[in-house]
Amino acid sequence: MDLLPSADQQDVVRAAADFLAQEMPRDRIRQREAEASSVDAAAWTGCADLGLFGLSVPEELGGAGFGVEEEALLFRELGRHVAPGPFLSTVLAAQLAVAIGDADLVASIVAGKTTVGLAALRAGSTVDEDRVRGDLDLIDAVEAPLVLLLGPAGAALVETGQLGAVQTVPSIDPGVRLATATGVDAPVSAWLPAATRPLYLRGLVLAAALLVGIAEACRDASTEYAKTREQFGRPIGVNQAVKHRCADMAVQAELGMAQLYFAAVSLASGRPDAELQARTAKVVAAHAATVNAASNVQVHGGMGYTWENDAHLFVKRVEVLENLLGGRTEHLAEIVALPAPQ
Amino acid sequence: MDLLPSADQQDVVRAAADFLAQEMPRDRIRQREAEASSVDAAAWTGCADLGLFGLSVPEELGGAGFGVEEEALLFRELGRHVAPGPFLSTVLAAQLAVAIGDADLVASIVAGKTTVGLAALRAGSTVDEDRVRGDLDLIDAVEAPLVLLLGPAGAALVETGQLGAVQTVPSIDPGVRLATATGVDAPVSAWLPAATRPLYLRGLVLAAALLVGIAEACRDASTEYAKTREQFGRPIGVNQAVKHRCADMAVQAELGMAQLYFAAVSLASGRPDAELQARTAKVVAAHAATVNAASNVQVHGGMGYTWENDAHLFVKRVEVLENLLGGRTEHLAEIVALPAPQ
Amino acid sequence: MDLDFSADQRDFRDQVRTWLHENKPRDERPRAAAGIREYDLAWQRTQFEGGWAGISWPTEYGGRGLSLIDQLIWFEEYGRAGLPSVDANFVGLNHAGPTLMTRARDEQKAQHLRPILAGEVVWCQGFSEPGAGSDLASLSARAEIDGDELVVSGQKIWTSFAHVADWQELLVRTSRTGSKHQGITWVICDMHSPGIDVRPIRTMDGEAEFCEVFYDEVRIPLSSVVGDVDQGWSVAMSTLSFERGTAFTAGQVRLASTVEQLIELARERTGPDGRRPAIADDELARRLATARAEVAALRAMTYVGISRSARTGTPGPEGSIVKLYYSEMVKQVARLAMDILGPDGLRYVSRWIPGGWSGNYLYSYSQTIGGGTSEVQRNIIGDRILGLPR
Amino acid sequence: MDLDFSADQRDFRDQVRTWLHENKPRDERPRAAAGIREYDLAWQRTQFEGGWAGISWPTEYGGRGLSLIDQLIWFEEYGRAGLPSVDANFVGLNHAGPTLMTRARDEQKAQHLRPILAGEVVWCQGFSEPGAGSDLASLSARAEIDGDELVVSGQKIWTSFAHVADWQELLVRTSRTGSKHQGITWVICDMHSPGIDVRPIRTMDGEAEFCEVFYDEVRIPLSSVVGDVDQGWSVAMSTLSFERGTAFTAGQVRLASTVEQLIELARERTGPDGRRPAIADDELARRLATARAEVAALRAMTYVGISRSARTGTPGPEGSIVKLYYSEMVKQVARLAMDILGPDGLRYVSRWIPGGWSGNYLYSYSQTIGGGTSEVQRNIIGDRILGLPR
Repeated sequence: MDLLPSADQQDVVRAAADFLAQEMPRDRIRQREAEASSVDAAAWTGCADLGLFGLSVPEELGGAGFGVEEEALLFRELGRHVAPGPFLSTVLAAQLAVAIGDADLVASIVAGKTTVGLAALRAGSTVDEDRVRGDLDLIDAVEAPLVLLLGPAGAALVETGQLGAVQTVPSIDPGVRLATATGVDAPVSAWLPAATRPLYLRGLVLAAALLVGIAEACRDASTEYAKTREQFGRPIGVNQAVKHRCADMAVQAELGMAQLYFAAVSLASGRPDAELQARTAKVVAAHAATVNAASNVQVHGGMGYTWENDAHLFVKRVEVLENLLGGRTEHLAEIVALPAPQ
Repeated sequence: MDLLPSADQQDVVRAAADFLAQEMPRDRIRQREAEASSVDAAAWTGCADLGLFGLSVPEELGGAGFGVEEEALLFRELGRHVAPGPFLSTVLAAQLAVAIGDADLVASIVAGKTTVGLAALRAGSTVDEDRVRGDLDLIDAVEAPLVLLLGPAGAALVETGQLGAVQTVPSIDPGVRLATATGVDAPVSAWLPAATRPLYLRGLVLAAALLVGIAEACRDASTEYAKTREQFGRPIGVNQAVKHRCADMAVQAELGMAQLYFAAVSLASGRPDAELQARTAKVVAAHAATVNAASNVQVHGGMGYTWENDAHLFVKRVEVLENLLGGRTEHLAEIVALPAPQ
Repeated sequence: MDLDFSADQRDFRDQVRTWLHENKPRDERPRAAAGIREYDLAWQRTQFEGGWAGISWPTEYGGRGLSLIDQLIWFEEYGRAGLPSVDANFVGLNHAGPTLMTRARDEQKAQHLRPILAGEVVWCQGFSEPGAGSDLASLSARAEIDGDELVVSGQKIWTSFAHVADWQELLVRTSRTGSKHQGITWVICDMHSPGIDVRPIRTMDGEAEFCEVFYDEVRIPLSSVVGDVDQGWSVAMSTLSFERGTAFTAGQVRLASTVEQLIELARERTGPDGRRPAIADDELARRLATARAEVAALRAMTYVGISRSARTGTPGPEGSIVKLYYSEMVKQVARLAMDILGPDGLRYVSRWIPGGWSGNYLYSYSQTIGGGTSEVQRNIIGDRILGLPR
Repeated sequence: MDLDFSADQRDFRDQVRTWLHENKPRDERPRAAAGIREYDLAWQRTQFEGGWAGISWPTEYGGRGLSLIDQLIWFEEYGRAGLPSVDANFVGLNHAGPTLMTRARDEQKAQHLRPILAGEVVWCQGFSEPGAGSDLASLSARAEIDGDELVVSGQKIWTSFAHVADWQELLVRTSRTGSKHQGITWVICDMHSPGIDVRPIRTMDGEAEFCEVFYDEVRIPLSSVVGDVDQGWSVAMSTLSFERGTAFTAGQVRLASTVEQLIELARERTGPDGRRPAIADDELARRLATARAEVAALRAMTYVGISRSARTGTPGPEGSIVKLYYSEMVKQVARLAMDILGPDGLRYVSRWIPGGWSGNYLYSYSQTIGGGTSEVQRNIIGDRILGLPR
């Protein structure tokens, strides 16, 4: 038992972290605010070149052959950088394509040629192996040829062109593009039953990873500011109002990180309580990120409220992720109903 | 409009406050821990001599003729001193006796000769103008000849001797005596329909007053300790961890106090939203007292955890009062269902 | 201890309600600052002409000369009528006006007070600087005395409506000797002076309500100093105490109405389980009930504050309790709205538009920062109300 | 990043489980301190004789010489078996023992370590004083050197099991020159020495677990000093870091089992509406689910801590994160139990008795105070983990 990432695992994401810092700085979100897509093609291709979309695709299909643990580490970095773009749905779609043996689709995703957006079913809408029907929320899907749907019975890929009239929606998050499709009645182009591979749980773990990255980045940003910003002739971090807030942020980040690792390993190793661990990871990480993002604004004071500061980017991305793949109340209802953790 | 107590109103309770400080110090609770009754007869008689039980009884019936506002100020003092004894039920019983015109009972209560305990109905138990049936929780009732019941249809007085076998129960609060009576089928000796006089709402306001007194006493105790207790060569109150905690206690106490006044006046003047104001007073005061009592333990550190310190007396009385006349969830359910405040 | 309004006061309330109903602006409020200026000034002018401006201001400055309780009544009716917050007139009515009344010379009062009430001018504030936020006294915008003028260079920040303002209450450093609280001067700055450069700051909610103001050798007559040169700190402190006075009354009434709207929303919308209405969810229902209870208690606290001020004649440090509680509560209510909306909260809707819950949520982050952070308020409560050691 | 236990470790777990099942104490634990002493020592002796004492202690002191992971396994199985907390043996096993192993001279180790494991002696702690709580270094119990003895006078407080202890880890002031951190000496005190007076302190929950200890010219051989005279502060700091190490593992497992009991309780009991089971209440269900999630994450955090310690070899300041979170969570869970019980929570039931939720609630107040208050832990996290300025 060693729950911390190994040196090898850390190496896997080091290049990605450097690339993100260089090519996808958070400021890019502000710059691209008015563009149809939140992420530019060059950066997306760069990610493909680094192998990010195939990190956990088997080597024989052109991937790097790692598992959900390494992918979780990657997504933590993506979270830290509030990286724009449909990483989550694209990476999950690659897993779907692997599972159903569609090597062409795998290759296209891994190469960064096929991007996959996310679609969420509104209440009363349905998806099965044949068709999706009803109203959908689309996340970073407008420019993507495919959308991924994670329904209770399984995961589906649907061609975006089949969704009919797609209405873009002003988004709270300048790094995420939203749209809706109403009255959809579209064919499913690929289907993976939930029982075959727990794609949804994998999605929860990766969403948790994004949230953990945000919780950590907020802790770091506040700590840095508390060390350097002076008021009353001393760094504001000497004040317990600030110091203890940063300490609480450290607790939340550590907690989210630990549970993320536990859930990733649980999923990879097929522990019987993997579902409980994955849902718990999402809930704990979302709480950590929510609290830390809000604290980070407050620690930065007036600066934290400006558009120019990154603090609001964290707040907004947390809001998007909290509502992705089920919110707090949904997961808590399952957590209390599931058998006790092992 | 002047929501603060007038100089006259403050005078009314000044003598009571002095008496309580002198004759009912909080330490008396510890001393009487093993006694059947939490309050000694001499102190109770002293309260009667001061006219505390008849504060809001009409002058022609031997009272002082004040209203619920002055009574609320008195109960705030009782709360501050964590005064033991069935003040709440006794004072409400006097109001009941006034309402039904039982001058003898009024006189006996005002004189401190008849003490009235409180009884609460367990789920499934009932009370009407004839009988009380089922299981009861008894609060400071064992030594009292009568118990007061506040049911949805009205308020009843029942002779304690009619309740059958009464089982004493170890109490979390050394200043409150608990007991249960099961399988009760007893005659009601006096009955006041709820519609006639809102005795229950009056009870809520007085319970809120007790809680506000506790919230204030905790704020004061913590502030005093923060000024005098030294660690690291300075009073602990210089640390924001302590100072800001005390500040939050001040906010809670002010909030509880303000709403108490508002509710007392609403009830006295028959405002149409009096029920909402009274329930709100109980909820807000209980929250203030809960938070402040817990903070007060923490500010006092190890000392706050000792039996010798008063901090635990506040914590325990808050627990009793929170569960008296309906707890938080019950009042919140009504508050959201009632029409909006005026 | 009473909630009785006198016959005159009840009468006054009726008149206010009637007048507001008949005279409130009917056209939609513009969103650009220039438009807001004209809109807010026009509405202030209407109030002035109707005899309703400055309820508690002395009649010699064009006010009504009425009591704090009448002003409470005005704020309550104003809030209940759903009228726009004072915004462009805020600094003039709640900061500069009261400060000038208590601290300025007669000719300054004569020049400035009536135009504020009459809706002729917009005032803005020049207190905060990038390096002087919570630690306001460390401000460094400097002013040299040159003949009968101050020559100001430096920068201010968080100035609402700076780009459309006529006047500014400006704090500058006129001396660097002594403690940092000394050597500060409170001066009236003409915003049309040469050398002033205003740049909007875009904020978290995407709006640009605030500005940075840059001063490059801006010349201000010494006759515009309020109080004495180097003695501006105490003037500034009284300005801030007015801010924490009754200015929250209208906001508190608006917050109460926001809570009622939320309860309505929770009755109409499906809750997080996708089946029942949101209000059937025990947790949401209790949070809504708690909000209703807290907003009721906040109003009681406002009444207590006014009762106290009416007795003592001045706003005390208890204003910090109201400010702290109010601003934390605004945040909680905004958060509750997002939790009721669920994924629908991801759609950005400006807070200026009905149903703008998501914009309001983002805006709510400013509440515990602006006007003195919650941390500063807790310090004030600890130090000045509880007397804790510093 | 793995949760795999090796074949040996899985084997070890099976053995632990079997042994605990077969050998755990069957008779009820007494509640008086003297009885607890005998009970806890007997149980420790049983473990020692079975070869299960001191899983990660070196074999030379009678331990098993196994890894931190084996120790984790032991704590987990111990907690799952619902066995009593170490209580009377706590200071010996978790404070004094590890401190002696790393800081004591050989003859001190030889004399003291094996008896701790063997269940022959009870240790207690003498660090805190009435005037030195969070500010431990300001302690004033003084010791004069007289020949080859220290002569100790003063007072200590919060000493568990002082009245039944054999030995005490005692901090005394041997010098008043220099900073307050200098001049402190860590010494082994024989609790049977003349001049020691122990008085129980009754606490909030009505129990008397802690004592005050008074020293009137108590003579202790200089050979009992651990480390050097005047150099005891760094020894004390290592003692406290052991306390914040893996010592919470068993407590965390117990907390997890408490949460499961509460979920069971909420399924059986009627909820606050008097109709549905408590678990049908959305708010209570979510609080229970949150507790389950948090206790799972707490365990993950424990695993991370052990993984980190296994790599670095020493417990780091991260122990403060676990201690802070754990103790705040114990309070929350105790509160949740009271909210599920409603009026039934007013009945006092000792925490030593099954269903003793109300006693447990009162006891929970000690958790964020003892072993370093939550405020102290936040200072440590801010200063030592985040490197914030002091």
